[in-house]
Amino acid sequence: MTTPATTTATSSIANEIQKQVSEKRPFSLSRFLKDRRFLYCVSLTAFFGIWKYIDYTQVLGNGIAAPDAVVAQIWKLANKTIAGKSLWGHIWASTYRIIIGFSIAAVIAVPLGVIMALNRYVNAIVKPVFDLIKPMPPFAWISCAILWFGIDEPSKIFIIVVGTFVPCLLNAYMGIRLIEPQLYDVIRMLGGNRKDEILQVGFPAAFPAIFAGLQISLSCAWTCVLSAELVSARSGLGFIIIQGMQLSRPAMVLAGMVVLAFVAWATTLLITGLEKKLCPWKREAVQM
Amino acid sequence: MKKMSGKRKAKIEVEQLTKSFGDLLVLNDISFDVKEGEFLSIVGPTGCGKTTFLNTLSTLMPPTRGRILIDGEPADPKKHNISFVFQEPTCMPWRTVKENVAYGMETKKFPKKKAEERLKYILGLVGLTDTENLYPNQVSASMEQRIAVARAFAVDPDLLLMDEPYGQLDVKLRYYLEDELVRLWKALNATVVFVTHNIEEAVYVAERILVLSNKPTKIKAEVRVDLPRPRSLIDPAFVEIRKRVTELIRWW
Amino acid sequence: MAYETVKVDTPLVLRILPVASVVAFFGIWQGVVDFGIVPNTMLASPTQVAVLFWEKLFVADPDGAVLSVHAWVSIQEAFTGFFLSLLVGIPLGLMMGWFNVAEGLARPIFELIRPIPPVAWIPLTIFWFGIGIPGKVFIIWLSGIVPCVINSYVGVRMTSPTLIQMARTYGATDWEIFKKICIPSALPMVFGAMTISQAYCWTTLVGAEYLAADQGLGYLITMGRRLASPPMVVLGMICVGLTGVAIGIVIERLEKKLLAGIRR
Amino acid sequence: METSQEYKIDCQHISKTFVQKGTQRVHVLEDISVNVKNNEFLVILGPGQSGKSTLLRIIAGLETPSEGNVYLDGKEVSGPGADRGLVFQSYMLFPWKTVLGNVELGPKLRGISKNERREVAQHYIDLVGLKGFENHYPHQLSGGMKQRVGIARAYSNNPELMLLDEPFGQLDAQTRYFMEKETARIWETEKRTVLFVTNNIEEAIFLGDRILSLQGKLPGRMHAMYEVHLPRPREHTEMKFLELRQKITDASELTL
Repeated sequence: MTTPATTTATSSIANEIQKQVSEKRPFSLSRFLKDRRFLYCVSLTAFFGIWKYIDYTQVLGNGIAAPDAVVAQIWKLANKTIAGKSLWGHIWASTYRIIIGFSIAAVIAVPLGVIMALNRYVNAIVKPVFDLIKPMPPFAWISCAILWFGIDEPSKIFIIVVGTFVPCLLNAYMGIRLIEPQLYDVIRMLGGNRKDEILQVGFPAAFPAIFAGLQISLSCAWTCVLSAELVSARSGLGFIIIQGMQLSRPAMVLAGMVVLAFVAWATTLLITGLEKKLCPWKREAVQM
Repeated sequence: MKKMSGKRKAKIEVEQLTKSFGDLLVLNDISFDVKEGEFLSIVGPTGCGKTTFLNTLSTLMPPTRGRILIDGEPADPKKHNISFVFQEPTCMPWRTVKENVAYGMETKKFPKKKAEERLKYILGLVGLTDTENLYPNQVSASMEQRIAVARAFAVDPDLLLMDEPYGQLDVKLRYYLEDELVRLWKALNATVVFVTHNIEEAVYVAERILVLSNKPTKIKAEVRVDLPRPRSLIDPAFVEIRKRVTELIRWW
Repeated sequence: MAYETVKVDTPLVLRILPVASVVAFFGIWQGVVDFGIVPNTMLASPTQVAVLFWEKLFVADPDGAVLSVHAWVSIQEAFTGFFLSLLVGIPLGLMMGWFNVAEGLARPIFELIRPIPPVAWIPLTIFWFGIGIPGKVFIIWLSGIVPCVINSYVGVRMTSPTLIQMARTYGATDWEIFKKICIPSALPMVFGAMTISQAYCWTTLVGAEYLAADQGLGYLITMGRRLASPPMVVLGMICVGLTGVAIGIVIERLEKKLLAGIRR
Repeated sequence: METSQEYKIDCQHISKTFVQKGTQRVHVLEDISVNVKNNEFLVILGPGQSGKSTLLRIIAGLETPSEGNVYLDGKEVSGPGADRGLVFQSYMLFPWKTVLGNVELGPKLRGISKNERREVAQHYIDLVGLKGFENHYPHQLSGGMKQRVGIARAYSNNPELMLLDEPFGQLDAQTRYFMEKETARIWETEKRTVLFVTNNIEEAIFLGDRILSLQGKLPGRMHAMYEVHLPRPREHTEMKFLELRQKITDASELTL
C-alpha cells in the first residue's frame, strides 16, 4: 500500500490530514459504494466473471480455460507427477535455479558496484565494458548459454546470473553515489578516516538502494528462469507451461502461470520482510 | 477610506468551534469574530493546535462542532472567496509567475477581462511586473512567497488566511515583506487572519491579536494594538505590547 | 563577477583508462578465439562477426531475411506495443493515482497480473493469435504497461499536498485539481516511465521472438544457435544491443524535449 | 608568515573560488581576515548566499581556501579533525543510528572504550535535555530535538572549537528562541570557542560576543564588525538589544 513520503518537518497543513481519514463517520450509501474493500470485491468479481464468460462463449476458441478449470488443474498437478516430478518438485526446480543464480550475481555484482562507486579508477576500467554488455537483454544470452553449457542446469543458472547482474550492480553503484556528501563530512569532522567513511556511511546509507536492486533483480530472475525453461527444460514451472502448450491444454498453461505468479509474489514478500527487519530506520516512500 | 471606529460590521463569525480526533480534543469551543477589513493576528505557543485551527477555519476540515459564518452564511469555498497563504511557498513550477498569480481567479471563474485587469493591477502593486514571465525556480524563495500572497489577494478574498508565510526568511527581508503586506491590505481593503509563532511579527502587522492556549486550544486573551503606522520596533509602547503577549504564551 | 563559465579537464589517466579497457576487451576476445583457447564452435571472434555483419546486409540466406528486414520487423513490433502501452498505461495510472474508484476497480486486477512475467503469456498468445505480429505486440504491451501505470500513479501520489490544499481553498473541484495540479506535476515521472517502459518492451520482444517468430533480431539469434553458427549468435546479440541503445537515445531525447516544454 | 599565538583562530586574507557542476566558476569569498580569541563566541552574520557557510567549512578544514591561510592555535589548518566540532544546518544525523549511536560516534571513531564513550555520550545527551530519548531513531524526533542531537554529537568529541552552521535555520520562531537560550546555557557550562553562522540578526545579538557581518552578494566580503556589550543572560526585548538590532538592520542591505 502507499504511504506519503515523509518530508522535512514543517508543520505543514498536510500533516494532519492523515488523521482525518481514520475518523469514524456515519454510514451512507455513497460512502459504502466508494469503499476500497467494496470496490476490490466488485473488481475481482468482474474479472473472474468476464474470464468465465469468455470461456463460456468460446470467443477465443479453445485458447482459454475457465477459472474453475484452472483451479482443478492445479489440484490435479499437485496430486500427480509430470516428467517424474510433482508440482512441488517443479516449483523447487525453478526456485533452486533462482537461488543459485541470484546468489552468484549478488555476491559478485554488489561488491563490484560498491567498489566502482568508491574508486574512480576501477570505475574507468569496468564501466565501459559494463556499458557494452548492459544493453543486451538477458534472453539474448540464451543461445550463447546453450552453445557454451548445453541445455542442462548451468546454462539456466548462467542466464539468471546475466539477467540479475545488471540491476544489482547499477543499484549498488547508484546507492553509493547518491549519498549526501555532507554525511561524509560528519565523519571527517569527528576524526574518522577514509575507512570510517566507507564503513560508517557508505554501506549503511546504500543499504536501501542495494535492497531495491535485489528486489528488481528478483523479478528479473523470475523472467529469466522462465524464458530459459520455456526454451529448453525438463523441469520447472516454465516446463509445465510449455507442456501445456504442446499438449494444447490451456488449463495447464494457466495453472502454470498462476502458480508462478504466486511463488514470485511470495519471494518478493520475503525480500521486503527481510529489508524491514534489517533497516528499521528506513522511511517509506510513495510506491505501488 | 477605512473608518477605524469600532462600529465595523462583523465579516466572519466563528461560533463554538470544536474539533477532536477520536478522543483527542484539539480545539475547544473557540468563538470570535473578525470585522470587515480587519487585520487580525493569532499567536500561540509551539504545539498548540495551530494547524488544525487553520484547517477548520479554511473549511478544509469539517469541525466536530460549531460553525463558521461569512456574511451570516455558513462558509463554503465554492461560494465564498477564502484564500490561504501557506507556510512553504506553493507555486506551481510549470506556470510562470503571471500564470501562478492568475490561478486563483481562473479557478474562481472571474470574467476574462476583469481577471486580466486585476492581474495587471496586483502584479504592479506587488512589484512583480518585471518578473511576470519567469518560472518559479528562476526566482528566490522570498519572491515565491510574494507570488503566493499576490495570488491570494487577487481573488478579492472575503477571508485571507495566512500561515506564518515569512517564517524562514532573513529579518530585513521579513520587515520589508510585512510592510508590503500591510500596504496591500490597506489598498485592497481585505479581511486578514494572520497566524504566526513570531510575536513581534504579530504585533507589527495586526490591529488585534488573539492569543491561543496550549492543547486543547482555547482563546486565552485578546490584545488590541492601537499603534499608528508605520510602527517602530523600538517604540516603548510597541515593546510593551510585545512583552505582554510574550508573557502570555512563554514556554521557553 | 561572481559567476563565470570555465572548462575543467579530467585527468589524463581517467581519459585513457576507459579506452584502454574497451580495446583490451576486444583484444582478449579476439585472442581467445584466434589462439583456440575457446573452441570456434562456442564463440566467434569480433572480426568474424564484422565479416558476417557485412554479408548479412545483402544476403538473405540462411535465415530468410537480410539484417535490415530483421531489425525493421523488431522495431515495428516493439514500437506498436510500446505506444499502445503508453496509450493505456498512462491515463490508467494517472486516474488510479487520484480517483479512489479508479484505483479500487483497477488495482486488484493489476496486482494479479503484475507478478506474471510477460514471457509467460507467450504460449497463451500462440493459442490466441498464432505466431504473427499481434501476439508479440500483445506481450510487449503487457510488459510495457506495468512501468507506465506505476510511474504515473506514483507521480500523481507525489504531488505536493500543499499545492492540492491550495487549490481546494480556492474551491477547485476534484476534476480541476486532477487536471491542473496533479497531471502537470506527475509529468516528469510519466516521461521517466517512457524510458523504463521502452527498455522493458525491447527486452520482452527478444524473448517473444525466440519462441514464436519467423523474422526479427531475436529470431536471428535462435537461428544462429540452430545452425550452430556462433558468429550469427553474436551478431544477433550485438544488433539487439545496438538497436536497443539507439531506441533508448531517441526516447531520451524526446523525453528531454517534452520536459523542457513544461519546466524550464 | 607570522601569526600570533594569542588567537584561537586566525584567518588571513581568505578567498575562495569554486567550480560548480564542472563548468561554472563561482567566486564565493574575497579577502576575509578575522580572528577569534579563546572562549569567544563569534557570530558570522550574512544573508542567504553570502559565502558564510563556505567560510565556516574552510575553518573546519572541509574546504581549502584558494588564497590565504587559516591558523588554529598558530598552526596552519590542513584538513578536518576531531579538535573541531561541526553542527550542520540540515542536522545530518545518521538515520540508521539511534540518538545514542549518533552521539557516541566521535569517541568510537577515536577508539575509546565502550563504557567510557557511553558515559561521555550520556553526559551530553543529558546536557542537551534528551534524557529518555537515547534509543529513538532520528526520524522519530522533531526538528529542534534533532538539532540537539547534532550539538551533543559535536560536543561528545570534546573539541576545542565549536562550529555551528545556521543550526536553527529550519525551526519556528519560538523553538528557535528556546534553542538559542539552550545554546547560551550550554556554552556557559561548557566554555568553548564558538563560531556561529546565521542569517538572523536577533540570534546573532542574543548569542555573540562579536558579530562579523558579511556583504549580501557573492563574493562575500567583510562588511562590518560589531561588538556586543550586553550582559548575559540577554533578553530579546531590552532596549539596548533592540537598538543594536536596528543599527545592524539599517546597515545591512536588502536582497529580495
